[in-house]
Amino acid sequence: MITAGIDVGIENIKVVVLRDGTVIASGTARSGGAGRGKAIEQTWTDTLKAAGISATDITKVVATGQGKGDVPFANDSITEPLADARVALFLYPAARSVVDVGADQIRVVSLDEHGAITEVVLNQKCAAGIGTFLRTVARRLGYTLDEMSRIGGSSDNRVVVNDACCVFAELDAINLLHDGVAWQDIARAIHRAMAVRINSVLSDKVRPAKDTTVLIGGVARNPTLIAALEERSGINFMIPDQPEFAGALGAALDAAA
Amino acid sequence: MTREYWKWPESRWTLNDIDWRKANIITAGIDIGSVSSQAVVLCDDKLYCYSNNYTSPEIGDNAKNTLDRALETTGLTIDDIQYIVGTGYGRDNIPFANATANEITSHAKGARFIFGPAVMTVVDLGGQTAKAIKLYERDRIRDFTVNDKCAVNMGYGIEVLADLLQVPIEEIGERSLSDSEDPEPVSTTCNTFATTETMGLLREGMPEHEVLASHLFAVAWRLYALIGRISPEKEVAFTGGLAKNMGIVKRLERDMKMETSMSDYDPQLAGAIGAAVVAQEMLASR
Amino acid sequence: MHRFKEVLDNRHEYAKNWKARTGGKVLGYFEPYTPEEVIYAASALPVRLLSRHEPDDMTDRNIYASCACARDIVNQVALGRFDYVDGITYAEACQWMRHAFISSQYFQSFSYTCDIFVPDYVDGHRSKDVMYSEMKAFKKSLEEWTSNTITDEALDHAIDVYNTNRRLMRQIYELRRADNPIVSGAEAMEMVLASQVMDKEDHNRMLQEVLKELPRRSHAGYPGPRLMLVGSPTSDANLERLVEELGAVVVIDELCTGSCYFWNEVIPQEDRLLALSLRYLGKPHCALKDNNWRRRPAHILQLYEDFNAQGVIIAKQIYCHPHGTDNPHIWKILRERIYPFHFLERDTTVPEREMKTRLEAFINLVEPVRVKLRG
Amino acid sequence: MGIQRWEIRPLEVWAKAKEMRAKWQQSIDDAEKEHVLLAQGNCNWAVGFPALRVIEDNPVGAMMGYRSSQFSRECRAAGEILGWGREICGYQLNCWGAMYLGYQMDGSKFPMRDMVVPFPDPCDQHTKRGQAPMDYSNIPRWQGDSPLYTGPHDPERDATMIENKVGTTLDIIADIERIYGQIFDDEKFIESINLAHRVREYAAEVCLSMQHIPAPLSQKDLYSFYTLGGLTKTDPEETVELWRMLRDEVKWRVDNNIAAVGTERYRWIEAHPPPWYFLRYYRYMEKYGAICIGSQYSHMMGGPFEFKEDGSWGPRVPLNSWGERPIKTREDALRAMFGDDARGHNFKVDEVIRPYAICEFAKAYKADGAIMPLWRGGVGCTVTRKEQGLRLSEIGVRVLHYEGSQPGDRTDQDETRLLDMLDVWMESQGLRKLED
Ligand SMILES: Nc1ncnc2c1ncn2[C@@H]1O[C@H](COP(=O)(O)OP(=O)(O)O)[C@@H](O)[C@H]1O
Ligand SMILES: Nc1ncnc2c1ncn2[C@@H]1O[C@H](COP(=O)(O)OP(=O)(O)O)[C@@H](O)[C@H]1O
Ligand code: SF4
Ligand code: SF4
Ligand code: SF4
Repeated sequence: MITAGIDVGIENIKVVVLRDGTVIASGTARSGGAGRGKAIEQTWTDTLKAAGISATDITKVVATGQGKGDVPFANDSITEPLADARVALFLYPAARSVVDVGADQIRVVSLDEHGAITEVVLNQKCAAGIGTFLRTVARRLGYTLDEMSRIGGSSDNRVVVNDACCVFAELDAINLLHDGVAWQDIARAIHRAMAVRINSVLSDKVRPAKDTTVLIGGVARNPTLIAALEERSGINFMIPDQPEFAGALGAALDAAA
Repeated sequence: MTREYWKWPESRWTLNDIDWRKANIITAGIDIGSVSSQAVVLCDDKLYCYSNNYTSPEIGDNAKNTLDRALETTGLTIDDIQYIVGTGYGRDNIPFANATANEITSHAKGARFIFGPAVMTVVDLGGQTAKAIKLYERDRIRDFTVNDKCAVNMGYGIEVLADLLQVPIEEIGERSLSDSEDPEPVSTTCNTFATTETMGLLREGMPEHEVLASHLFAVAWRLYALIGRISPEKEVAFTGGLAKNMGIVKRLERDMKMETSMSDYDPQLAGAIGAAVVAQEMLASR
Repeated sequence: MHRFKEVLDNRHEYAKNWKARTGGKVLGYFEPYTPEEVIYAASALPVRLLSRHEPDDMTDRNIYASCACARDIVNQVALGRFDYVDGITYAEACQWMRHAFISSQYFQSFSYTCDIFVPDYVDGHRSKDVMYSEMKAFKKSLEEWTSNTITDEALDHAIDVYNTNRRLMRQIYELRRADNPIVSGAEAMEMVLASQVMDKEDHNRMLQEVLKELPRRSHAGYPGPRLMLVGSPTSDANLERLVEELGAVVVIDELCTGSCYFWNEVIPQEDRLLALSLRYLGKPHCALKDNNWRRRPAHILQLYEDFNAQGVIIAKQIYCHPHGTDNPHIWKILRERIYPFHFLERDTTVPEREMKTRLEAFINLVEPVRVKLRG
Repeated sequence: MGIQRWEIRPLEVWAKAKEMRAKWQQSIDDAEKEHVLLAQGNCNWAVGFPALRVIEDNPVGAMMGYRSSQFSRECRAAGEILGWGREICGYQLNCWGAMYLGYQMDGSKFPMRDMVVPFPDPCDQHTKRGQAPMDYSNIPRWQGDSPLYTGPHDPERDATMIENKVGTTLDIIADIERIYGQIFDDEKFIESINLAHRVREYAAEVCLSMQHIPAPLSQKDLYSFYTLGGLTKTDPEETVELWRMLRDEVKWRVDNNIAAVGTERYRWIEAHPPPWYFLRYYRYMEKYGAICIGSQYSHMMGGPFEFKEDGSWGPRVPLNSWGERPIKTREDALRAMFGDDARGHNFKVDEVIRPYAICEFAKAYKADGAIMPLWRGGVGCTVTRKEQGLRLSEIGVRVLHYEGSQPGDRTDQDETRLLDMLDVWMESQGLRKLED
């Protein structure tokens, strides 16, 4: 059976095509604004082409993500925590929590021993936009995300920026920049501040367990952030290879269920 | 390479009508902002050349590069400039500046240069902050106010929005104005909230121009409450890069009944021009 | 002089040493309406729980939209910084502090907690009855907790120590009225803050020494325009320091962690608890308790004039509602007299450049020096 | 598996409620023309004065936020310009913003207050509420206290606190008599207290009936009647009658399993008033078969509730029960009134100092979940809200927090996000929409 999952995030669209539990193709594109409908269409056809199949081969398409309503060809849609839970349990059957850090949102989904969801925590507004912030700050410093993450990781300076929210962190970062503080130190400070913010969402209601927590979402591609978050939270995350596709995979799994 | 919607055009310009060699007083002003940097040269009382570009993270070289760009093709060198004053966030990082001026002062002076001496209320709409300044007796400052922490991220926030919505930043203002009535504004206090909310509206199926209207309407409200604190005159001079965003300025005119001063100059230059004016004053007082 | 800052910076160590030295109990308190003399008379050390900013990812689960002042205290408790504090007490004032009082108990277990109701209308002729009844209840519960009887002699001693402290602090503040004050705003603030986390007898001794040394201090040059600081409480002198670095001097403050803390003394009378009730009700009004008969605006103006200030900085914590509500009136009275003021919001960190620009512009506004020449 | 469906039926007593509401509106309009003194505040004893009308800025502010976001925004800006912060209660921002502007929502002149008699409340914003009109137009103000404390019961403290309130109020009444030359009518006041008590008894029964599955009413209904509960000022007898009728009808609905939401399969509670401008979210939840069965706040109209020794949930017998002690004098009436508010027994006290008390409420009403606002403006609305959430999740009640500015201020309310969160929350509990 072939199924597909499509995750329409605020920043990125992700498509995963699944045949009997194996991913046969995936694709992604910027989700943008009013042009999103077209971008979804495009990513979809591109991914199908890469998989070498046509739409009629697919048994079921399930959409998820904040823009799940914008996928006209989806047979069904599920909310994000369901997709998170599906993929986590598929990849790591022992998983008890899933943390999804995307462009805008942070979600913490707790699971019981049967895989049922026992709690979902969404970020407070002041913790919104962390992914986007990291991306735009990298751009501002003249780096790609990968570079910024690497550079931040190479610093051992202890300068700090405000950890209340992205805006405050940014203000402090500009301040430091003009004070002549080295970029890598600023990059590191930013990652650490964001880790504090994310950890604050993890601390809400139910704290994820040390060894059974899955981390997904685009930000899970950022090693320096992960290191800072692991240090701060004391959690050893299980992180899949392509964490940004996890939501889409979850949806595809749901379609196959 | 996909298009970079958030990027506004950098620029440089020279007034070819005059010969700087004949000028008596040549001063320069350099405004190193959180987002953008400008360098201008004044020959006597004329704006001779300028450059306007992104503030580079290479802070050490940024000021020099900005000035060099302004001087490109003019034949003018840094040694020909009699006095250089720096202003803006990074004013302390201009090794060759003779002095620095506070941003509030330089924007006030710059606005008077750009919009004429009748200007009594100046509002600088910058990358991070907005500053409203009330003047008296030529260019003395009577009162000023700056937006507080949770209301910052002005121009830069719009860059992020342009990026997320994939709309060219110069067009955001125009596109938001296609309807005469605005929808409910998004959060008028915090930019992070506003951005999330804006993306939500778009996702709900609201047409793009309405979404933009909703966002800029909120920014305008935020500004309205800020500007009100200094009891502004009816006529207000807007400076800074965000003054080029018609979606904000037009709303302040249309909905908040402010009259905006007009000029052919690029309002983004006001800080640098103000600094160059300060340089002139310093020369004169020596 | 620097010793005050040392104690302030190492306040936890100070309290721990105090405990080791005396074997007494430490009672943390949240609001300046707490009748410290009673605690002192019970041989416990009253310590004001002051905030200090550290990266905070613990408090979001308990608190929402609180000022950093209250939130940081909870964070400090969560981080175990107050592990030496045996009990906590909250004397009704700001609700965010009450929240901190409640949430702190979630993170640390205390052998004693007590809240004391303080009337909202502090000046009414019936207010003292409630305050008095609360004092009695507080005294009783303290006696139970510490197993010390609070005798009249002990109360007299405590009142004496506290009054002495108040008098000495007033002397320090008086020095700032001089044209060229020998005590800077930052230093004075650190003294008051230190007094709130120390045994007052120690503090008195330190103050007496400083008062002896001070006349020998050499006057620096012209200190710049004289400013007043009004607004939400804080636990550091960073703002004062920044202002003073920029070439102005803070000559007086109206902060509940500053001058308002020690401004009035206990006027002794036979019934000690009544004397104390009246002292606390008679404190300079905080923004929250300034009801019915407004005393705060007049107090601010009085200080402004007494200390010959030239401008006011109003610094409010983000989410500080008592000041958020009181500000319009304070702005109004300052405007009526054309006293220049600048309003700013602060939280845990101050982006220095941003703040510098504003403060510098304000200082220029108060006293136009135009542009500063370099070198 | 099919969904259980209950019979639904409109409330019959609605007609009467509507009629009364119209009359009330009329009386307000008429009052404008009469020459009465206008007091900012909220006090039950005001009925004793022949020409004194109290207006609380709560409903005024709420109404503005609800009716015109544009006007409310203008008000807010007017306040901000004068120095108000965003942390201020939105009701105040709206109401006093209009005062600064000088006009009301409909363009008419803003009715300036003649005095301030604030409603003492643990919320600091309530306390500071009288500040704005007082500072603005130099009018007298009588601030009372709202004493509370935690810890063991101390009868002496309680007594002093109640006496303080009674005494202060007696002083205020005397002051008003002296200053404005009006004579306080004790009989009328005493009667109103007695009637209020009867309303409260009926209301308590109505609230208790919400424990029934299916719930006979929804939170929205409760709110509609809630406002009519305080109307004893206009036509006391009629109000009592209305509540009797409501009580009877609700009883009948319970006996016959008539539901407010036919598909009820999920019961949730809330905390504090909802965003008045976004009541749509109740309807939205009903699509999931989820019904809001009230909050400690809306059930306040039935007085303070508590678990009894036998494990049942019921209204607390007031300290100075009206039944036990006949009310003969002004003082008796005040004591009866304030005895009720004594520590640990009213909803506000629970909110402010006993965050775990909401668990008792949730248990009594068999709640599956709780949706709770977190407001940025107005401390009293948000204080301990997160603590309550933690306590509820400890006992297995699922909690959803959403953020906004304040019930009367939509500035920071992200409606799309709220609806999204509702979907996420419901689906994560295994529920899907029944209709769309
Ligand atoms: N290669 C990368 N290195 C570091 N961070 C990355 C990388 N790729 C994506 N990210 C982060 O992931 C974010 C996007 O996350 P995603 O889950 O795709 O968002 P959404 O689903 O909300 O659109 C980006 O904003 C960026 O911060
Ligand atoms: N051509 C343009 N059209 C619209 N907006 C612009 C344009 N140029 C600049 N901006 C806006 O102005 C902002 C920069 O403002 P500026 O005053 O230069 O900042 P600062 O001086 O604080 O660094 C940009 O973030 C952008 O939003
Ligand atoms: S600026 Fe930051 S702290 Fe302020 S409201 Fe926005 S996100 Fe929160
Ligand atoms: S008075 Fe202000 S600063 Fe102090 S606790 Fe209350 S809100 Fe915070
Ligand atoms: S409880 Fe909320 S709505 Fe009521 S006064 Fe306080 S802040 Fe305002």
